[in-house]
Amino acid sequence: MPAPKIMTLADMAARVPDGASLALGGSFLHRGPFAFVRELIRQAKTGLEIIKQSPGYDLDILCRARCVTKARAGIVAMEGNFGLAPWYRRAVELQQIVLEEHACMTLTAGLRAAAFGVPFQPVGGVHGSDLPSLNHWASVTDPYGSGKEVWVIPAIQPDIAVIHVNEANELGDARVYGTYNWDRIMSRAAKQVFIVADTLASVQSFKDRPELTLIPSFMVQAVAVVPNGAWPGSCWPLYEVDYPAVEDYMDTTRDLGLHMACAPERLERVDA
Amino acid sequence: MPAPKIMTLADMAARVPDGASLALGGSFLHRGPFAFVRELIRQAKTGLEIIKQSPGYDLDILCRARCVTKARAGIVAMEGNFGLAPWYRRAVELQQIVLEEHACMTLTAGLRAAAFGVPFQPVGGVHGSDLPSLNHWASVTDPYGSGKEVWVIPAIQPDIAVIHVNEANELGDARVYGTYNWDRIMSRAAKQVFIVADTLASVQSFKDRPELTLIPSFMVQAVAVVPNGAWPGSCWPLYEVDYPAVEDYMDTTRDLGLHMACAPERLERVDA
Amino acid sequence: MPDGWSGFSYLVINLARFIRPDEVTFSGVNSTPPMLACLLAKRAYDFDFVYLNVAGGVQPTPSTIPISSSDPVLAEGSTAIFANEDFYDLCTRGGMDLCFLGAAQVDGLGRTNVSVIGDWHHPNVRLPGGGGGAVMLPTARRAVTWRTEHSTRTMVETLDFVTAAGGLAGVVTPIAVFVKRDGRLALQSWHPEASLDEVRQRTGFDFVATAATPTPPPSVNESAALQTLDPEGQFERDANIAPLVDRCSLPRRR
Amino acid sequence: MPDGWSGFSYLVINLARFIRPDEVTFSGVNSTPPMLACLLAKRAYDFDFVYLNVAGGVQPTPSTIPISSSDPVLAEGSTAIFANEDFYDLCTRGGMDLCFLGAAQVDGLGRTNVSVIGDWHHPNVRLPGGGGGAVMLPTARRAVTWRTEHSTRTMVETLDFVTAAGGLAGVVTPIAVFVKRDGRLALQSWHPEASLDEVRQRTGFDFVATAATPTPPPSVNESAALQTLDPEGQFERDANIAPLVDRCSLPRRR
Repeated sequence: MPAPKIMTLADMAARVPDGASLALGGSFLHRGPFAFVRELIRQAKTGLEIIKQSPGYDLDILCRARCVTKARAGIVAMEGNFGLAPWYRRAVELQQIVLEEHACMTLTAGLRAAAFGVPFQPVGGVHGSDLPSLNHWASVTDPYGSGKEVWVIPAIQPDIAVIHVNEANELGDARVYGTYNWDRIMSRAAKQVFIVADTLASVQSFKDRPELTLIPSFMVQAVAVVPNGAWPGSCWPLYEVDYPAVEDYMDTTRDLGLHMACAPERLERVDA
Repeated sequence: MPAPKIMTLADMAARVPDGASLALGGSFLHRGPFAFVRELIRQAKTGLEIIKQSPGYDLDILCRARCVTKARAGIVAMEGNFGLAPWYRRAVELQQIVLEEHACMTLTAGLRAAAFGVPFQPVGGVHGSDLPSLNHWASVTDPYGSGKEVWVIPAIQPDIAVIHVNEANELGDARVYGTYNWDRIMSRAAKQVFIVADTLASVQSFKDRPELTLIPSFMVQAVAVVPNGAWPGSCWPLYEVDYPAVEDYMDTTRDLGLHMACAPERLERVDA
Repeated sequence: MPDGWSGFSYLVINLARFIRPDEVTFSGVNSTPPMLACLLAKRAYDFDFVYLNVAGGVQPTPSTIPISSSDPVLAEGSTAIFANEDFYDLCTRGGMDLCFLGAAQVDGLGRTNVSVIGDWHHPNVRLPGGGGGAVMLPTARRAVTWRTEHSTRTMVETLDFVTAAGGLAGVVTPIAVFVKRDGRLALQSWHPEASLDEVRQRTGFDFVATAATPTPPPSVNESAALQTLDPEGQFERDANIAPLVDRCSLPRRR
Repeated sequence: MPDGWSGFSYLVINLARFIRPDEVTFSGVNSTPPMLACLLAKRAYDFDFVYLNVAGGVQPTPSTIPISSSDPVLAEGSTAIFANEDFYDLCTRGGMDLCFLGAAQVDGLGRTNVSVIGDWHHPNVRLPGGGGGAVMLPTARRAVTWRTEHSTRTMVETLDFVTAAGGLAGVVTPIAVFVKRDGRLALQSWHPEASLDEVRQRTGFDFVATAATPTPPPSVNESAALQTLDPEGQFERDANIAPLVDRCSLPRRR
């Protein structure tokens, strides 16, 4: 029988080597694996590469704690009314991190190439943008004679996709309510998948409605159950964004430790 | 307000012009739009192109009634213990129809190209097969220097995808229980989507669990409610394959009209 | 704003006026004004359209109006979840009629920069990045952008970086509505309390203003709909649009 | 088949023996013997493996054993539905350890024809087509095929058409098990009631038989598992495998 996949958040984060590339699920302040990201900081990881179409708090706090050296992203902001992600912005401006700037869908095309097992993936649009020359992307003329020229994106295979989900079971199956953002393609592109679940649900509940399962257990290497683990972001329909907490985080005069001390995963328990 | 989408099966089939290309949902004897296909026969359509990774009864009966002139398919069989699809086989051997032979995934790659809005789609594998030369497929060398050569499939955009689903609502949203086979990508690739639903469900039931919706209403042009419409195939979990009926169909000495006369859509009513 | 415009109402309502009957219309991340515009159009106009949003919403009926334009509440009441790959693919294959996309700078060709102020490799300001822009701007049937600041640093002759180019059909600012005509942005109308001259002064690129007129005032339905979306004026305060009369810092144009 | 093999049990059980612990294993359409092999392995062997099938099943526990190997009942008891695009992508990206794929003809290089007998453009017999073959055979880590008829018209020197080529790891017939070795099919073992000579006579391509032995008999667990899957012998009757002793029509080999 395979080894149990349910573990503590600390054990899950311990499986991330320095220098790993991580695809992070969710979008902006919504359903991000934020407890996991804070645990990376507690474990003082370095040299991480973050892959996410629309990171915000997660990439920003990792920049703040100097855990990141590279980001591949389409749009980075705190959103809500918070505007730019300050520590990320600073890290790029000071060249503390290397940015590979994408459109959300070019990053997705790279993930698709990895998920589909092909070296590159054509993507619609991009024409007229400075991004291809910036990233040395190639274009291919339609070999079927339409005359169309299409940009192709090289495969992007993250080492680990880390997805915060509403519910997982003890086998590792995972499901999400509301939009799954880009999590599906991330889970298919990455070499490994780690699941942070707000709630542990029964295996039977997954058998009752298997169509709702976003990520089947056989693709999942590790599961941690962390209630409220997307804090200070939302996890629909369980909880909304904690805007005062984000405001505190954004206060550049306030020590990061004060923010970290409020995090719900400090109360973590494994519900298995 | 948009026009009501719910209509009779006859009205739906009447919207199919002779010569149209149709992607048909389901696989072999399972959840195929078989009532719809029989209605095409009743309306004596001609020149149809059938696009389906694994057709069987649907393509076979259309060949039997001489409605088809082209098929693009990966594998064609009756399945179960019935083996080859006899009228399809005969139509190919007598060159009554043009076959574009695919692997299931090369056909899917063509549908992906259409769904993604790109002129071609790379596909894994295919190396060493005679299919590329047969179909004049092109290969592209990875422009990113891996040395990999990948086959690319031109876009395949059906005029209409016709999908038999478990449940639709009056707006046109549709959902499937169990596997959706290739129906998702068919619905995204085609210019129009027609839904044949075994059951009409409430709009509220879709709002209660929107994650289960396979095809959102705004993509759907027509809905017909046809209980048991996948007969003589299955529609999980509602009913199984009617093997005696398939056996009768396979009896080459038996008139097709006898089979058609047993079809459940002759009892059709609109449950709206 | 009983009869006239505020900068905020001007922006939101004129974005809404780009929405057409039966079209598929999309609002994305970091896009509060278009989110409000789409929700307003649903309330103010007597036609239906398909409203999709980045939260996976398909014809949603959200119970609250969120601060974040990607908040999952924006899918509430939907009969389907249309997640990110799905709405992007819809756009690239030509099924998105109207797409609202953000910009930091817009040039006279209707191209946008959301990437950087200064040199990309040595940025003065690293901006968020274009998100959907580079893919959606050229592939949506029409794309519309907006700026809460109308100035020669936002409406520019030369972009610091071309994040996205292609299909821009319109731009709305707190004082003007531009549309694409013959490959360049042309003034369609201006805030009636501003002037054509002010729009020219505050715009860094040349534009034609043939047939441009003062923007028709908000209708009763438009004003009422905005009132229901922002009863306390919180969105208007958060948008923090500079008062129209504050022209002290206006640069003289060339 | 208390202690020995029937052609049917030989086929199913020797397919099952290709399954390894913890591997991801797939059975597809039109594939009753591998479907039975996967279900048998779950019952007969004391290791776990991930069983995926074309009905979207992921570790299913079907309440009945269907006639059709793509019947949705094969997803019953699954905790997820892994539909067609998903399992094909899994295969092309290298995540499918073992894939069972059908064939009408197999050549000595382990290539398969499922397309046609005769010329493709002027067929004597139009066959079903390869389905997954051309994509899965070269991309699965290992692929295994089977034939219910072992003859010089199914195990051929020259295919009428190459439907799929690449990663074939093994072939099982009612009388023999071949594995790929040094780029060609080699005999691994033969039905103990047949003989190496019979296998050679009934095979159209040359093969090495170094170290080949009579196939070890079915274990108690294997036989018991097959019995639970086919208690009435219906699948065995449907498979209609010619009795081993019927050699009257055997062609002499070259």
